[in-house]
Amino acid sequence: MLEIKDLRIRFYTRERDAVGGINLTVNDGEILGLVGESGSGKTVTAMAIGGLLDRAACDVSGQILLDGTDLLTLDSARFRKVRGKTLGVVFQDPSAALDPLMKAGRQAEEALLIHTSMTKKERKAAVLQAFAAVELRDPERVYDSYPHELSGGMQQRVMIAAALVTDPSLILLDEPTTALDAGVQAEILALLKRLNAEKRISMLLISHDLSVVRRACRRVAVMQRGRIVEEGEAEALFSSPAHPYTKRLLEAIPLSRLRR
Amino acid sequence: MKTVFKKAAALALTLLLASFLVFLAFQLIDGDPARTMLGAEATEARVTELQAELGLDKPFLTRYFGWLGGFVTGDFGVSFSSREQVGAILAPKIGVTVTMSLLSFALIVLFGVPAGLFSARLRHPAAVAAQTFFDQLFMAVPPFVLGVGLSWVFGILLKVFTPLEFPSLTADPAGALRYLFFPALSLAVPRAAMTARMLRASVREELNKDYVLASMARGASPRQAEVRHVLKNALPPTVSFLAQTVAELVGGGVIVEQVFGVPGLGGVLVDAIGKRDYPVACTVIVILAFFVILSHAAADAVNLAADPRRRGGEARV
Amino acid sequence: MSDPKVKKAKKHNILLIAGAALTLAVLLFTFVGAFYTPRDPDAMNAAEKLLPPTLNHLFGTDKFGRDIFSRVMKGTLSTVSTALLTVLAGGGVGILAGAVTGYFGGKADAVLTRLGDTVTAFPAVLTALLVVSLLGPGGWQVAIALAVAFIPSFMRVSRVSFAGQRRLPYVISARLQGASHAGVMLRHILPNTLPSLLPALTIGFSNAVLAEAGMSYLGIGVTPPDASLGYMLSEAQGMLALAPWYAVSCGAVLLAAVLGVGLLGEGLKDA
Amino acid sequence: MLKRALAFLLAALLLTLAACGKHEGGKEPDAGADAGRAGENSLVIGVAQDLDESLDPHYAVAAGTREVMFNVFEGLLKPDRNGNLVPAIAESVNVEENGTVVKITLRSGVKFHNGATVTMRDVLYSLDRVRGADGKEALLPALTAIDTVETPSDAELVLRLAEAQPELTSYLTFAIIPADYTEQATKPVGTGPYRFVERVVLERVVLERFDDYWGEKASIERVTFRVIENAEGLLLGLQSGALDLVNHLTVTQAASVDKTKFDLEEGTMNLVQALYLNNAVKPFDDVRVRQALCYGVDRNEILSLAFDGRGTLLGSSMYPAFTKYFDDSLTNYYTYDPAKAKELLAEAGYPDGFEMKITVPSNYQPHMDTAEVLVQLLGKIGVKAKIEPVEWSVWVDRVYTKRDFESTVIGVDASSMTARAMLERFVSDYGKNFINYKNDEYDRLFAEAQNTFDDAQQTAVYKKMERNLTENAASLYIQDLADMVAVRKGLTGLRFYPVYVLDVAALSWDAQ
Repeated sequence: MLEIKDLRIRFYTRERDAVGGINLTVNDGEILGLVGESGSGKTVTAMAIGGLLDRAACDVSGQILLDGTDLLTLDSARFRKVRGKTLGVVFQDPSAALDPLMKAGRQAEEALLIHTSMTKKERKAAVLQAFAAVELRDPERVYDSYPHELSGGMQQRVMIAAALVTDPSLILLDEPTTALDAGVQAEILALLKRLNAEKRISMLLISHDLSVVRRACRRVAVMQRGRIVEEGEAEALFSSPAHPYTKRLLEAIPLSRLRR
Repeated sequence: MKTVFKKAAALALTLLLASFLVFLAFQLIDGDPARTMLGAEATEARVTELQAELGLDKPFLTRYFGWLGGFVTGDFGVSFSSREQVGAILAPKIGVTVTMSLLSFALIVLFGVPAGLFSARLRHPAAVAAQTFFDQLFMAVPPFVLGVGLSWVFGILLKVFTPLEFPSLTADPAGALRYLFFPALSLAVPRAAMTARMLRASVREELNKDYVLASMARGASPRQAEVRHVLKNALPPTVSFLAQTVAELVGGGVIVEQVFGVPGLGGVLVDAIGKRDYPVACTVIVILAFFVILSHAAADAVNLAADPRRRGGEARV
Repeated sequence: MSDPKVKKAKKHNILLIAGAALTLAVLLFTFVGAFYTPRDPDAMNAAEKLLPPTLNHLFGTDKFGRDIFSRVMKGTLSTVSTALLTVLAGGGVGILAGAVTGYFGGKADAVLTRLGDTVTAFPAVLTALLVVSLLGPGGWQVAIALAVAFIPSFMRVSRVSFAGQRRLPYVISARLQGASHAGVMLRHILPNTLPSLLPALTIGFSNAVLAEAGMSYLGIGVTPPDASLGYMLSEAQGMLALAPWYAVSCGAVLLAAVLGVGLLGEGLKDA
Repeated sequence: MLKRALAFLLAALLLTLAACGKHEGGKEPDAGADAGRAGENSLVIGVAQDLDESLDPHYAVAAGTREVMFNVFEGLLKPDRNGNLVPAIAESVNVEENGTVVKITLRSGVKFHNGATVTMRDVLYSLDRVRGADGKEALLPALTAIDTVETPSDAELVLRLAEAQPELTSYLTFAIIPADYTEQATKPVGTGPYRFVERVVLERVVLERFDDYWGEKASIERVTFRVIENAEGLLLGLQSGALDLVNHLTVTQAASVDKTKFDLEEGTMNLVQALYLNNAVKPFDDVRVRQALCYGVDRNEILSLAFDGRGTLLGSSMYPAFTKYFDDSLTNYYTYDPAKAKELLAEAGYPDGFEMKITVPSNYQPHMDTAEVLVQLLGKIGVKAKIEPVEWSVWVDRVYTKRDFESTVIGVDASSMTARAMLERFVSDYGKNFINYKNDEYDRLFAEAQNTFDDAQQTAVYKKMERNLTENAASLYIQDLADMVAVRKGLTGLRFYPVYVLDVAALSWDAQ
């Protein structure tokens, strides 16, 4: 369960607030979509939640409560306890987010290595199980192969598995499908929905692409220039958008992709 | 396997080309070995007699292939000036030069790599500027100037070693290493700074890559992320730079050997060139060339092994 | 706006300023030296041998009683001009060769790289001796010898950037519009490779100055009574006990020249 | 942040220093080295050039090799400190029948370094080898004057000459070596006070005291000649304790030697340094131009500028230490007179001077310094000179042999203790007349000298030849260079010879 209360973030090198006081809640087992054009502050928000902001370069105020604990008050050591354990993150470009010189299996294990005292065999078993969960065919071969030997889709599945493996209470997905081509995109979104349904893991899906959010999320929040302009059930929002900005975003989607 | 064979053939071809160019160079430079050896007073008859003895009267190509034939079979011929087997003259000297170069290389890695890693983490602009200033400062010091300074400070004042009294490598290895430390250091300092600079640039580049963020997102501390992921990715460009440095070390050593009176290949080369002692000069140059090319090949091999992408054959680059 | 933390980002290119200032100082020192020196650099004076620095001899005097300051001015001129010539010649040919091998690849690439390896394996000392004995001693002869020795390093840099640029879309589209190979290379690729070539040129200059100093140490290619920084440095080294200021002054100017250009190169790269 | 970086580097440096320090235990610091060598009764001498070619005494021509091997080889006669030839392997040498017969009696019981005793067979073997009687080319052409060689007994040798040769005895210093011993080149054997131990090319030559030496035994047991080809290295070696003695230092180098540890001895190099002019090349084919240069250059300026006033001026091709033939009246034949110099130049058609090139071997610093000063001094009479430094091998090839030069600064020394060695060179048809000096009167005088058997008369003719060279300004004769020798305190017995030798046998460490 994630609650964001009046989150405000300002970078020293720019006058305008990157995030101008937003409130957002991701209930247990829910997939919330956060949508907005680039520069709307959605990625900064994600970085703030993940604690990956360079605190020396900006002012942060407000609260980010994950299962009741305010992440902003944690010092880096205690925040590290959270990251990868109760909070998983999946990045946009899987090929860049994977260390080219390290086998996929060992990277997926990393969270377990840091947060648990599992033996190497136990970790491998857990990862293979996660690989199966994300529908990777032949998990053993994927475990032993290098990132460049896997397709884009498989790489993203490895990333998702890496986030899943420690049973986090929330997974943060920053544009998870943008770098993938259309066909694979659909598979990954379907996978996310199935994982959410089966494992009741709440997810915050961040994207600039309304059609992606529409297909995967039950509730959606629209962000513009650091503020949330509209929030509500996906269906209602897409059929009768209230805020003019949301209307414009909807018109921008080519009709063909709007079909369910 | 095919690539290794192709690499070896290329290496041999370059060595051949280098040796031919050296022989040609000596053909063009003034100064006649026989006359230089016999000194100004020698009579014409004596000079021509010696020229015949040394085979200098034979045409250029026969001499070249004669020497090459000998070289390939390990017989480096006889030195014009001291009538000793070239192999015998060079044997003790190669050891000294190789030891000095390796010691220098170790110092470069010992100073360069940690400095590079440490400075990569510096964020504060003033620190970054200072770091670059020190790099440039160390890079701007010519080895022979540093050499003179070191031999005065550590040789004359602190008496850590006795300049110009080089203990033989075989008889007193510890003393020899202590002596060689200083020429090695004067060669190493500018190159260590270059290595640090090169490594810092590539570490910084890798630090900005997403996979570091991904690793931290899994709970790794910046230090852990760096050790586990960044180092391996940042090394390849530095390794090929280090290989090129080994090549420069072998060449650069010539001058530093003079400053410290180290009986290495450098001294022999300069003397042989002065005396137009072709067999010695050509052999030394080919040996130096061999080290240079070997270090390049070694670098490629290391990079290839370290990078699965290229090893797999489907080179994405 | 004057928020302290914001200003921090501006200080970053202090390198550029320091580098430019130092290089400018050295260039000024050299440029003035070409026309005016406080004393006649070659005038000897038996009464004023090996004097420490004083007001009328800022850097003291050498073993012939000549004013070291004036000689360092002239010396810097010859060292800087040799280094510049080396970088222009070596750089020019090197970049061109690199461009050809990078752009066309194939046989030209193999041959030229092979040649490049051979030249690197060839000790610069011998090239210098060869050139000097064929063309006589002197500054520009040393420059040619050093240029030959420097070609491979420039070639490597330009080859990498040309090979990299060759496949980029903007090159292909230019070709499609009928631009000739040479046209594409000159108008399109070269300007794009400048950022990576510039540091190579500045490093090349610093290395050329250091190499010239090394050559003079071995007494190659220098014709007294005019002298280069390197020659004076090697001469000063012999009198370290008697006249340490001689080595210090030459060393300082040499350091300033190399450091200045080095910092400039770094500053430009980050700018 | 920055402080930590500096601290780190400093720590690393100290760490390595400490590592070096640890090794220190074994050898006490340098001061010990001095006492060490005196204690071990050994000596290390720094030499600027490696002994090149073979060490075979009959082939070795380079002065540096002769200087060192003087301690290993001896001839029938041997030069002493004053330049006289004293009996060595020969007990006595008598010239009879006005110079056409030389009777030599051998000293008995002289031992070679390999333990064998010197026999007449060895003497004859050595004699035939140098006079070319063994079919090969004569190594000492002067000895071809010997017609027949007789050995009335094992200890007596009689040389009969076709015609009188007063200077023949001075050539009897050629080394006597064991007959049929083939390894002289790499493992020389002689009869001298020191035995050859080992040689490492470009590093060192080691000699050891020969205890069965027939004459007065040497004092120091082991002598190492360390080859240090770079001038700065020699000074560093002295300062660091690596070397005990270095000779042929230039004046500037001598000035920077540490006076608390070393004494500075001054001798002469026994050579004629001059600005040698190629008489076959314009404008030096005109005697007035050559004389103008002699008038126009103040040689005292050269000494004061480049040599701290040391060195002895000379006026012709003879060095002062050779007192028998040196004519001091020629030294200042040309007094410094720039006006007369300009006048002569105008007369010769060069009112505003001319350009000239001075080719100099770059490895001889004294000659390079002299050339640099000459450029300055010649400038005062409108002569624009440029220096062309060349490597030694190029100088020997291009200047000395092919005579492709305008002017050069070099020192000419005598390979044997004879006036002929210094004067024959300028006879017009002599092979080594590198300055192309052509003067009929000079050639006539030389022929006359060869035919005068009376020593005093011959000396007078030689002196006329010297005057001829001076009057015709064959070259701009400058000086015999000062030979500065740095000797570590406690080492005594250094003696200067009028020939290019370093007598190590006379050296000894004071009682500590």
